[in-house]
Amino acid sequence: MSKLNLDQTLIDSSRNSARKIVDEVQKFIDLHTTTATERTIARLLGVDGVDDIGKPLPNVLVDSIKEGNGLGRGLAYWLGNAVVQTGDTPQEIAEKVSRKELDILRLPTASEEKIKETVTDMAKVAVEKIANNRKKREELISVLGEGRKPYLYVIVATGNIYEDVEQAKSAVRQGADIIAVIRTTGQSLLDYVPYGPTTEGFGGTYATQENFRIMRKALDEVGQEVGRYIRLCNYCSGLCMPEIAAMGAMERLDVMLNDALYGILFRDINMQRTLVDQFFSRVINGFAGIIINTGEDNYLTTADAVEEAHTVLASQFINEQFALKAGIPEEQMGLGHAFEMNPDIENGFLLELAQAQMAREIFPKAPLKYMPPTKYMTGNIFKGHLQNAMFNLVSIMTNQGIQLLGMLTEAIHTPHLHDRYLSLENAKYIFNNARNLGDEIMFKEGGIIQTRAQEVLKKAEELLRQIEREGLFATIEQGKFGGVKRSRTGGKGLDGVAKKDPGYFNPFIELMLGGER
Amino acid sequence: MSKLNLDQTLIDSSRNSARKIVDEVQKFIDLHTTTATERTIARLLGVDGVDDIGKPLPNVLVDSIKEGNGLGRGLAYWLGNAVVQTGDTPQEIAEKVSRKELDILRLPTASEEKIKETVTDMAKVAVEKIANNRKKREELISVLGEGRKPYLYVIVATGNIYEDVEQAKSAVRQGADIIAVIRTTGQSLLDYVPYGPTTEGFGGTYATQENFRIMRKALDEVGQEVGRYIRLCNYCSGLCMPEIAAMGAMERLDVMLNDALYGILFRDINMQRTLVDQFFSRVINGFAGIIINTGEDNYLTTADAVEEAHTVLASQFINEQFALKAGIPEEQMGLGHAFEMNPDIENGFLLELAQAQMAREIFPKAPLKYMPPTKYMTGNIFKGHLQNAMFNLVSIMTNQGIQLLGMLTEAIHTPHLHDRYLSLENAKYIFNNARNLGDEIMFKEGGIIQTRAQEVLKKAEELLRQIEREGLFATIEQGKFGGVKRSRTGGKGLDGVAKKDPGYFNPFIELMLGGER
Amino acid sequence: MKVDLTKVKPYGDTLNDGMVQLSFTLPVPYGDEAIEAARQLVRKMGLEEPSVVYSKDLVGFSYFIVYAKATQTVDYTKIEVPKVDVEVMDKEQVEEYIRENIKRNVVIVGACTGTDAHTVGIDAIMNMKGYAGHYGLERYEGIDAYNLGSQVPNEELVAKAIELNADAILVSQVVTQKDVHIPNLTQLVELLEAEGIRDKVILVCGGPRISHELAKELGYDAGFGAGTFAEDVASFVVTEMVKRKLV
Amino acid sequence: MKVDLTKVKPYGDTLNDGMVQLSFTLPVPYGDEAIEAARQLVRKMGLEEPSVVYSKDLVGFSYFIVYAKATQTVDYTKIEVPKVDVEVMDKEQVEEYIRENIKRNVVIVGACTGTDAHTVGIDAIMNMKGYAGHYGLERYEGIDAYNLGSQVPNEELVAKAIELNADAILVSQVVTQKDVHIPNLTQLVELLEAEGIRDKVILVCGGPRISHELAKELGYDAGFGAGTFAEDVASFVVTEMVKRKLV
Ligand code: B12
Ligand code: B12
Ligand SMILES: Cc1ncc(COP(=O)(O)O)c(C=O)c1O
Ligand SMILES: Cc1ncc(COP(=O)(O)O)c(C=O)c1O
Repeated sequence: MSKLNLDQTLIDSSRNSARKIVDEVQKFIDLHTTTATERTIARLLGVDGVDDIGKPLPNVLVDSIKEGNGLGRGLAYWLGNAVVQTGDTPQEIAEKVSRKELDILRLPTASEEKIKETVTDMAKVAVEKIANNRKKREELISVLGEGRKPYLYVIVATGNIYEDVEQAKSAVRQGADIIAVIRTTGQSLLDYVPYGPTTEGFGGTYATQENFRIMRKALDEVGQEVGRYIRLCNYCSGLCMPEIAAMGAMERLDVMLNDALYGILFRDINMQRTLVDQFFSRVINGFAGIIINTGEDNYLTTADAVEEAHTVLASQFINEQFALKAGIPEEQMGLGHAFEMNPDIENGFLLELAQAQMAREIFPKAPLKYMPPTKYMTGNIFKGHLQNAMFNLVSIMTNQGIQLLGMLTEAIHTPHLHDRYLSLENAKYIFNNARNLGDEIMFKEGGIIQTRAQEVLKKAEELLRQIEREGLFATIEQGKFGGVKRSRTGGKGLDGVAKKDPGYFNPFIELMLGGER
Repeated sequence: MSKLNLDQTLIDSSRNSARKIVDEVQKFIDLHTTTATERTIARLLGVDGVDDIGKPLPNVLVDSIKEGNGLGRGLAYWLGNAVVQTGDTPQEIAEKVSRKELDILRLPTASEEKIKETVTDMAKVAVEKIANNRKKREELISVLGEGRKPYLYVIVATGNIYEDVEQAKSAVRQGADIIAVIRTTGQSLLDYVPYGPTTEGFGGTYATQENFRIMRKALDEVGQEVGRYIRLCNYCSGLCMPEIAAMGAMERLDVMLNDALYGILFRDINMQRTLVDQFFSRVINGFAGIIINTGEDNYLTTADAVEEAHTVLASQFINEQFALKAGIPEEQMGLGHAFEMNPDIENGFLLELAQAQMAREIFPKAPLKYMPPTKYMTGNIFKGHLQNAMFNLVSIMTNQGIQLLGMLTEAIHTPHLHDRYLSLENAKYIFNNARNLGDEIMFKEGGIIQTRAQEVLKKAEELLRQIEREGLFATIEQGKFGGVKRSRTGGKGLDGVAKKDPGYFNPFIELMLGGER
Repeated sequence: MKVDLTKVKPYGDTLNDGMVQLSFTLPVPYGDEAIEAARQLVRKMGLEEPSVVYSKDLVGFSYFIVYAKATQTVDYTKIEVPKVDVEVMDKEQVEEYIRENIKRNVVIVGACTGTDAHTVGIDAIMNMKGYAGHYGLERYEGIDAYNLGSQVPNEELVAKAIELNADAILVSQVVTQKDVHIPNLTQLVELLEAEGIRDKVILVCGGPRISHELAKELGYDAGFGAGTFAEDVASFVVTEMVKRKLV
Repeated sequence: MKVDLTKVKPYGDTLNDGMVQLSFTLPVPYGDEAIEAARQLVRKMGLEEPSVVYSKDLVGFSYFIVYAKATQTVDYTKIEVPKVDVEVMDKEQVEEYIRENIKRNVVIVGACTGTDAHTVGIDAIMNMKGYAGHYGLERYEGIDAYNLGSQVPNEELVAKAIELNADAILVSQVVTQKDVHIPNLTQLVELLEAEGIRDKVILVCGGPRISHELAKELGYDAGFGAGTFAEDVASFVVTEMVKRKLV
């Protein structure tokens, strides 16, 4: 039952436009691959570690293929052939390549069939492992149980994985359901994934497979202690989007920040690169049962939350369609939005309520990810604590899925240990004290709340129809999202994009999606 | 339009019972006077100052009458006669009495008519002055304007009137509409009103006429500065209830804590004394245009807010009837209630909402006085700030009249200067950001909120019918309010109660109420 | 992350970063100078890198929220806290203890004294109903509990204790503004000494700002703070009676 | 109530009561000893009568909220704050100043440097739209403003400044975690010196944790913090150009 009296035909039309927009882009994606995509395949096939100057072996391998102009055929082909020819494991081959003992582009070539068969057999092992992780998660949840929705999500960001662990455990004991390890400033622009445990990040901790493992273990332990499955979250974005997805799938992460457009808009990553990368990353996330969190909230850190609310909704529709394309079910779509209005707006709370309820009604099965106030947070920690409380109230009134807890020190520093405690206390108090408020109230017909939601939907529908006409690339070039303009050939990472050759293959798409692309 | 679907017949029946309860008590009141009442008459007739041991002259005068067993005739008679006989002013007479130069019980007696005429002429001067204060207030409000409702009410409580002034001015500049000067611990049990400016109170500042004057002046000044009429509040309760009313009326106070039962329950003042005293105090407050604040909130500091909510409502009905008896219009009835539920209660917010909305609907014209959480406030100032925010939210959703702002340090100390600023900021944020939320929402038919309100009303109605049967005195003896039991002849101040003689008269009742009692 | 317990420092997000949050008002006009004054003050407290993250003009006064790094450390291994030294028994155990060791009813008189009218605390300890599910002393078999209520003058309390031949006196003090509780609590001890009965009673005080340490300083046998239950007090009183041979 | 401005102390509710609120976490297990450790720490800061009004077990860590009385005082009359020393003009006045005193277009290059991706601050100063109703430098007649955006390496910024023959360089730094901005800001000065153009440009930095004092220390001509508008920077740049004869 809609509380907002939304016009279903506008919703259908929006979704329809979004589907067409994404269909267009997918045609482009299907014709291309990227260095990151190929490195991901290497990782999934078992390549790990670094060479003697610390360069990750997946990079060594893919760079050597790229330099030899073999990228278009895909790593799976070259590595598969090398395995057939040498009888070595992918890891051994990568090590040999790194020691310059082997040039995999110059080996004799086996039949395509043989190569495919060999690679697919190896790929199945990886896929099996990921499927087992998914089962393991389901098992643990059924044994331990999990937090009530909205899940309480907090970040750790000390830069040191071992400090992160302490802080995460403390947060879980205070009630956290999801721990996100924020990445160090600038990692998203690295065109490789650092290796091993790390203790030196700025404003966040390096995302490495070892760090994933360390935190996963800690959360499993503390989850046992508190009798609740604790979800681990990281960032599947930047120049290594699909690689991180693979690492996360292998280490049983549960949630990934993963947006089709975020890298383009907020990290100035080339749009072709990001769009291709996001596809494979989402295929992996989807298969691994990982909830993705999209980044619409970020728009409102640069654009105005009242004026530009419809761009958030439009982007949610687009992210939804990209996700469906990559096999992500609605239940894993943590579509993002945020409580980012100027707190001085008269009746701003009503507008926020309208937006949150609208998202809830339009994406009924999605575990919506709701972001706290950040832009209008100040050094006034007392006022900030209140802004967070109002945010928590909107969430419980509109039944959000994942509550990214606001910290009262948002404008000052990444959270101190007790900031997290205070935030958890805030959310628990409001959620419990107003638990069924949403069930108890109706909104006035034609009132401020209903009118606002209807207007935002209408504008989003218009925007989507316009994008459908002009295409997604052109829309971004015009700065329609977050007020940020990006050109089709600008930004970082374009040199990592390649047209697929006719013989290109990526075994994981078929295995994970159950259908070739 | 009722949002709660309250049963109007229950409301009518409650009000009816309350009227009958109060009618019964009023019969008792009309037959009695008290030392405090007579001292009040002395003050209104112009007696002020202290003797050489610091005893206030109104006390000197009334004590001398009481010792001579003349109390039953009333001070007006004796003093009036003395004026007629000596030609002195009341003040001169009081001074002579204090110097033992005159025994006013032993003067020759003039005719009753002559005395009454003389006294009434003098009384008219006082009444005129009070009427002028009332006009002055109305003028200032019409020139300066006033804060939007709910009025923002904060306390000052340094013990030092000059520090109080600084803090009050600062609070007004941060947005306060009402400044209440809390009284020092224990003043309510003094059977006299201290004299002059004071700087040594504990947890509050002495209520003296000079302190009233000092603060009134400061608030008038700062009110000019901020362009808003600032209301001044004090405590019209304790053993000097009507005297303080008179002082407040003369110094243009605007709001007075003034409850028919508070002194009995929370200060163990004898019930006969308080009930007689409250009548005259209310006649004065009513005439002076002063908003009274009743003290139902206090019940919930000793009794449970969920279990005993109906006693709050029952008491509001009783206070309403006592107020009507004393000529106080609904627009001056700041009936009290409070946000005092344990914050850990699931859906506690819904219950608070129900209670506040119910009070609003049952007393539609009253500027309801809403009290903040106090009992469940702890040293956790961050959590406390949130509790206050939820309280503010209920208030703006239910259109309360006077918002007594909660302080985040409630459990620790009387407010620091910036505590008040933080509270004002809290209220202003919530009120503005959710300004019309109340207009926008309806409550579910038969939901938690409606059901709760209906239940509380039903229980209050039953209690009132029971009190009607048993009488108010007996009800208090049984501990039905706030869980506090008081006996009819126990407590402080009974020796100040006297039966009126046939010739008794109090000129002010007629002048202020427009009808003899 | 290995904590050196002999040199403990505040922890923000890194071991020994020393991070502390402060807030306060200075009675100076608002402006850059006021902000600098706040920083200087915090530096004088021995805190480094004071960062005024928020400041507000309170007109004639200036309010600040500051983060800074403490340089001081505390030796946690050397800390000893004076505690009420008694094994806390539950209601049944106290009753049994009285039956076995005292063999008569224990008389306890309690009050909230002076001008203090906060009864909820002393009621929580003494009344039948108790507090947070813990019954009060009135319900204890073997205890005769007399709760005199609030605003009881010390003289009246002492008179009542003598009249009832009390074994223990419980005093509650909640209002502590300007340390008003200190002279009031002190005067009670003096009165009891003057009456020559200080040694014959167990003298206990309590309230949200009362610590055992403070109570001892003031000449009480024990002090109880926030979150006390009847059994804490009862256990102390009955064990102390036996210890001091007041049975 | 007369404040002695040479001896200013925090004000709670009474002049010179010294009241300060603190909160912090200690990495010690929760309990009475932890609370005492908190009190001792606060005493070591020179604060008296520390009162732990709230404490919370964070399991292995303990959190405290404390009130205490500062004993230190600050001499407010002696405080001098380094300030950007310029009369702030509004947009029209700046434009007129350029016309009259510089007589050519002023070239300003800006960026958010290093790994810092926070563009909102530098955009607020430079972009057409500006911030809170104050137009940005791009809209100023007589100013050619080039905003390079975020995550700009210092090398690239310097190259661009040389290429455009910039009169002023504006740098924004928002991420200050672990003082990451200090080496980044320092390196830019070094690069400009190495290129021999440090004297030829007005070098300005800004960001929410930047003060003029810090900027001067690091070798900048000025630093701007929270709440800066384009006209503040523009006024400084154009007056400084004239002062340093860079017109
Ligand atoms: C309820 C209340 C009232 C009620 C009291 C009703 C009543 N019959 O008790 C009313 C509304 C009447 C009231 C009035 C005043 N109050 Co009052 N009140 C409170 C409040 C909200 C709660 C206190 C409470 O009931 N706590 C619950 C009980 C269970 O806790 P407790 O008292 O700490 O008791 C526990 C322990 O301390 C211990 N304990 C306590 N006593 C004893 C004794 C013994 C022997 C033992 C073993 C243990 C023990 O065991 C108890 C159970 O665990 C507090 C604020 C707060 N949230 O704390 C303010 C507060 C205590 N009040 C305060 C003040 C100033 C007043 C007034 C003086 C204000 C005024 N000037 O008018 C008045 C006057 C009262 C007077 N003459 O004393 C201040 C005190 C400030 C200070 N530190 O000095 C407070 C902190 C509020 C504030 N911020 O201003 N108050
Ligand atoms: C918006 C925002 C983002 C957006 C940025 C979008 C964008 N395009 O700018 C997004 C979401 C992308 C983001 C990401 C991150 N952020 Co951020 N972000 C913020 C936020 C919410 C607001 C900043 C803002 O826009 N303020 C508004 C502007 C107008 O104010 P301002 O920057 O202070 O600018 C004014 C003045 O300082 C001055 N000024 C600024 N620059 C200059 C330059 C000159 C020359 C002059 C004269 C003046 C001047 O004038 C401006 C106008 O008055 C703050 C929290 C907060 N509420 O402050 C966190 C915050 C700044 N972010 C933070 C962090 C850590 C990050 C991340 C590094 C987290 C991570 N590890 O992933 C990432 C990565 C970004 C990166 N690589 O740098 C931290 C920084 C902590 C610290 N002190 O180091 C903060 C404080 C949040 C937090 N508590 O963690 N962030
Ligand atoms: C979708 C998404 N990806 C990634 C990030 C993190 O940024 P970075 O790419 O710098 O790690 C965010 C920021 O919050 C985000 O919303
Ligand atoms: C109606 C009423 N009168 C008086 C008071 C103040 O108490 P006292 O009588 O101690 O001044 C209160 C307490 O809040 C009150 O509610």
